[in-house]
Amino acid sequence: MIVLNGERREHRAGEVVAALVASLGLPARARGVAVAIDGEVVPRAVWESRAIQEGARVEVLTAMQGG
Amino acid sequence: MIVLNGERREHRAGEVVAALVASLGLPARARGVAVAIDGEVVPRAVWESRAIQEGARVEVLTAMQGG
Amino acid sequence: MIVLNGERREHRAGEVVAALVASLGLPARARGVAVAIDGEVVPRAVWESRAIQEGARVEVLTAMQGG
Amino acid sequence: MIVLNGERREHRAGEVVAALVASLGLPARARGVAVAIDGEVVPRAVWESRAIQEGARVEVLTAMQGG
Amino acid sequence: MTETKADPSPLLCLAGRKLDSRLLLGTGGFRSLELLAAAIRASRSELVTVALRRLELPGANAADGASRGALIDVLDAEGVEVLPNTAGCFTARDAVITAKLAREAFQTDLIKLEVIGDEDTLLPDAPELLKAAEQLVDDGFVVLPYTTDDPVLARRLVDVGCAAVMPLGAPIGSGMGIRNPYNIALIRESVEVPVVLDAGIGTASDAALAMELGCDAVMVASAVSRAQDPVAMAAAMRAAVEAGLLARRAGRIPRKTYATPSTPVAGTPEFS
Amino acid sequence: MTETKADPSPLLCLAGRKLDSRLLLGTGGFRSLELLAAAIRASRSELVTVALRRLELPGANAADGASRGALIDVLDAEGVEVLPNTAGCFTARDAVITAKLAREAFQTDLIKLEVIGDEDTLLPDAPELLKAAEQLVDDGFVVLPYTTDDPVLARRLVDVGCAAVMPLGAPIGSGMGIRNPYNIALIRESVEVPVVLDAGIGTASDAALAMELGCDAVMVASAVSRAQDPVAMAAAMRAAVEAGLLARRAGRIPRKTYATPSTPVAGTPEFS
Amino acid sequence: MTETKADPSPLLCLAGRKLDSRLLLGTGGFRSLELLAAAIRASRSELVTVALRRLELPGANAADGASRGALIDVLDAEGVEVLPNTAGCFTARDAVITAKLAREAFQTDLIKLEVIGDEDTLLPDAPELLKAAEQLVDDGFVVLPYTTDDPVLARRLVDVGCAAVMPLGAPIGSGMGIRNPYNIALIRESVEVPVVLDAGIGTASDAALAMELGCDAVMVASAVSRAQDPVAMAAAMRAAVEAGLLARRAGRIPRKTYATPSTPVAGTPEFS
Amino acid sequence: MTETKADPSPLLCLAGRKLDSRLLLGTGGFRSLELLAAAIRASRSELVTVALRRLELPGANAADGASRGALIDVLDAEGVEVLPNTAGCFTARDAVITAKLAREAFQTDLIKLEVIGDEDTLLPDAPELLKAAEQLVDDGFVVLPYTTDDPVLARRLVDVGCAAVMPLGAPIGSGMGIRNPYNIALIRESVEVPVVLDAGIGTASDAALAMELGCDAVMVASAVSRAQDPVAMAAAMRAAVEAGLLARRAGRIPRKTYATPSTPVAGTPEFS
Repeated sequence: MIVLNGERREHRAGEVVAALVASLGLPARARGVAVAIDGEVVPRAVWESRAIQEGARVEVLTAMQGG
Repeated sequence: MIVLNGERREHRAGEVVAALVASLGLPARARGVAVAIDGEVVPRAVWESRAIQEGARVEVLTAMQGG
Repeated sequence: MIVLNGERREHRAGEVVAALVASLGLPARARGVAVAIDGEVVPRAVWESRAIQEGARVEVLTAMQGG
Repeated sequence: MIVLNGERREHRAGEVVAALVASLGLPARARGVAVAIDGEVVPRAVWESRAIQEGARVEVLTAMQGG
Repeated sequence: MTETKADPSPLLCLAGRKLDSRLLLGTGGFRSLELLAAAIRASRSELVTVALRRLELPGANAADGASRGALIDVLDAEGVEVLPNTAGCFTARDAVITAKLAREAFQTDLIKLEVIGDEDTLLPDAPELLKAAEQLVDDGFVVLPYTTDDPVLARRLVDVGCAAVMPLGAPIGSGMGIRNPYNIALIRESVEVPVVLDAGIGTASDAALAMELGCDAVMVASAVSRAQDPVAMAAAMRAAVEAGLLARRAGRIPRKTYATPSTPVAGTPEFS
Repeated sequence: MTETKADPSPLLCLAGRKLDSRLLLGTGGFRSLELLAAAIRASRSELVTVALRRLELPGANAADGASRGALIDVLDAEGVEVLPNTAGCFTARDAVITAKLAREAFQTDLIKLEVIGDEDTLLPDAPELLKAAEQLVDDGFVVLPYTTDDPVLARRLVDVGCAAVMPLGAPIGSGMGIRNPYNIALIRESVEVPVVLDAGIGTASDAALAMELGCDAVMVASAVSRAQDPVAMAAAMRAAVEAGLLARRAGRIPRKTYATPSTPVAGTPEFS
Repeated sequence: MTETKADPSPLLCLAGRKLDSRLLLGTGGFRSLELLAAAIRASRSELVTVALRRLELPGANAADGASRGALIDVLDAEGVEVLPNTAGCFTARDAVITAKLAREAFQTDLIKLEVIGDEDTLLPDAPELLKAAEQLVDDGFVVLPYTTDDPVLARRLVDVGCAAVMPLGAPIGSGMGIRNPYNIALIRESVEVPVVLDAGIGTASDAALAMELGCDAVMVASAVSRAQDPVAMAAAMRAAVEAGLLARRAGRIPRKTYATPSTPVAGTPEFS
Repeated sequence: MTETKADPSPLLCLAGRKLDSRLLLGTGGFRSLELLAAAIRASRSELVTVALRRLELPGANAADGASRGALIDVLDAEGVEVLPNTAGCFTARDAVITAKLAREAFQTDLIKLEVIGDEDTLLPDAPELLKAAEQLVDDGFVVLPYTTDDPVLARRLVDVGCAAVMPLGAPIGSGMGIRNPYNIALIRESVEVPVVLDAGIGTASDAALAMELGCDAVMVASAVSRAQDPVAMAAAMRAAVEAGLLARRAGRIPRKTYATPSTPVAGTPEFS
């Protein structure tokens, strides 16, 4: 299990951040997208290599109207 | 007929202002009361003598909370 | 004597308004000029004919910055 | 030498706080008086016992109109 | 005695009377005559306004005639002087007739002159007001006109003989306070007679400000009578008028953009 | 008795004291101790501030030490409680030391905490103020912080244990009144402890407004001590605070754009 | 095209003219005719005021007559229409004569009617103003009266036939802005003719506010001519009038006591 | 060229950019991206704010992810630079993380820093704001903090390295305008960096006033996006900011209590 944007979700062993982002229908290197895991920013540079661990709290954020 | 405070009312021949005022349940020389006939003030001094004419427009006014 | 714009000045018998205005260095039918005599406006139409009487109080006014 | 209220002053060996305060013309246990040495408050309880060291920075404060 | 120091004659000379109170009270809007009486006592007002309206004819609400009689009895019992108004008049003519009727009814030469020019705002009608004032002064009335905050109009009213001017702070019953304090101060400079701030007062600070601006007195009606606790508000207004008068006489400090220490900097200790 | 009706407990509970007076008085700026004493009496204040400064050393102005001793004697004679301040401190550290010295000097746990961030405006330094408040509360002081009109900062100060908050209306001694009444009302809603309007008051209507906005008390210093007649102004402030409190409790009428007749329209006569 | 959307007829219909500009410019106070000309261009005003004064008699400053002639030439060269005023008149009689002389001098039926009641404030004299307006309308003038901010007087002026009303924001040349915005809004509601805010404007935000309050145009004189850089201020006023008009038509958000997030709360991430 | 005369560099230097526009636009509250795009064009803004929120997961409103992508596309198409904010953060920690995520998402070092202290007023939390600002500056961000109108806090923020300060006029979305103009002017005097008035603007005159008080730019969101006609209001704000800047540079006339004739008295004719 992982928690993605507050929702429980099955954990796919070895899934990297880039794969998760892609699975959400976002183009690779989409502008306006950022990812945090367990309260830490995941730089785009490591999206391809960084695997998501069991139990991770993942936040995938995008630009929206505001402020 | 006379018009008393905007209401048509039977004319009593020879009725003087003082009598009219009394008929309305006001004590003689009641403070806070004034009378106008046809747009003219009727001084208290002549209430006893001044007869009300047929067709007169009579206003009998009293003090009320205001201002 | 006449009083021109508040100053006493010799009266020239038979001088008409147009002549007076010209004597002040104003071009004929100069825009922005108006004349009053004894508190009455003198329409341009009669500048040529209207003679200035002895003792007249003449005001010759021009446009100035204001308001 | 000590520095008393910002002014250099000769140091009297063994002088206690109470003595210094008295030397300034203040009655013993005068209300509205407080003493700090080297940035630390000196409680009244120890005025009699606390000796002033050579080089001490002493502040003797009193109530004044304010606020 | 501060009072005495600040001003040898603390009394308000208004319309030939000498009054201890700087507060005029309107009687309109009180839910009962008992509340009115209690509010008069709490306000310490010595001059209260009343209106003239048609007597309800018999057959109509009987209690009413009674209550109307009772109004005068209450005012007499409280020992206050009656100031009749011409509320509801939209022309000089109606105002003049109403004033004469009031003189007959209350045997007083005092009149609070109102000539209204607009039903929504109940603002005065300057030309009609001036006309009515002139006629009433000529007829021997002591005229206290309810006027706008226009300093020139105020002076015209005094020129025709009004005994005081009663400029508005804001529309009657609006509780908006003093919309243009600047004009009220100009009116104070423009006339020699007493200036009574009338209409617009909503709360105590409004009344205090009126006095600070130079007014000699303040008139309140709805602000007191329609407050949740009219008696408490009457006491508040009394205190506010006193506060504003004292403050004006005391000579306030000037307004400054920056600070001025209330504690001297000299003698500040150093702890390090 | 209006008071009683309007509020069963008219007393101000401040820093564990029960006070009849809603006015705190600063002692700075009075031209003489006699004027200060007279102003205290006229204000009926029960709590007055004092500062701590260096004793003038012998050889310096001799009268001075005397007058300083005399200050305490005057306050004792008037029966008021002393509220020491930390005026002139620009860091939490200096303010904490000054507070501890004040506790020794006046044997009181009360402290009016001032930590200043700018010499021209004498405005508080929010972070340093909060730090000093926290330390002093931990050390057992009853802390009354002089703060900005920021409602969030006010709540932070209460969260760390301050016994009241003293937001400013305008810079100290400026006489500018309450520059942002809206924030003062927000502070009142934000905290449970007493709110004392401090700094900026220039005249009586300012003090009345502070109470109407929901403040529990008002602190005045320069507005009284530097007025032309400090004693009269002290009396004015006393009356103003009373007026504002009464008005708030009385429940003012709402503000409206248009007029509401204070005299009924019904029964208006017709003369033609 | 926003304009078009917001209002099919963006033109100001004033005194029978259709004007693109909502700004009227006074010619008084400019240090030179060159500055006046440049300011007219920067303001894009189409209607400018001029006064009538005595011709300097020969022997007096000769340049003067020249400069006066030059004034008209400058206005003609800039292609603006002349709006003569009756500045300096204290009676209806003088104002009427002055208006008739202006009609002769400038061959126009337009007149900005001023009847002053006080030398210090230059405030209008309501009764004399109304009298003069009535006479001039009867004589065929298109009358634009400079009036107080009294909504009732404004309607009286329209009732006698004035083509517009020009209420003051504050005294002429005071730069005090709009002292009573509430009354200006009431005037807008009270009359059908154009409302031109006249007198008191000090800076751009004052002019924008006038338009937001519902005015159809703004008149500026000293605010521009006596500014340190009159040409820059003329441009500022032009932009401000445009801004205020656009904002009024755009339909502003309501005022609220509390906040409304401009960023949605939904979707806020959690990092712990 | 007046511009040039008044100021050799009319450009706003903000966060290392040179901007022609003095208007920052928020993207929140627009009913559609088409309206947003049109408003950006009408405002001529070059710097617009965006927020970061959770991506809606598939199965939820699909259009949403699309529309979010579309937001960036719209901003790119309009050629404006993105200013990410930390809206909705109540602690320094959350704000710092959000800023770092924004840097990743938008590849920019710019951050509009918001640390909120109260849910009802959305007012900033001074101590947390200062802490977050310090950390972000150390981490290489160009920090533009949304702050209170406290001049001391503004200087503290600049002391820790903020590139500008964005003080509020009133709570976000309240449309209350500038509640304390006095403090905004003090902030201008207190810091060397650009001052951007943020929050509270309701209409054009508010924006003009902000510039007249010395602000270098104005930020608007709800005032435009929630206006009845957002595009017209965007144009109004653009014109208002220009007007206010021109007026400030032009050097306004001083405020005076009395009048100054705009028409000379000399040469007034006499008709009787």
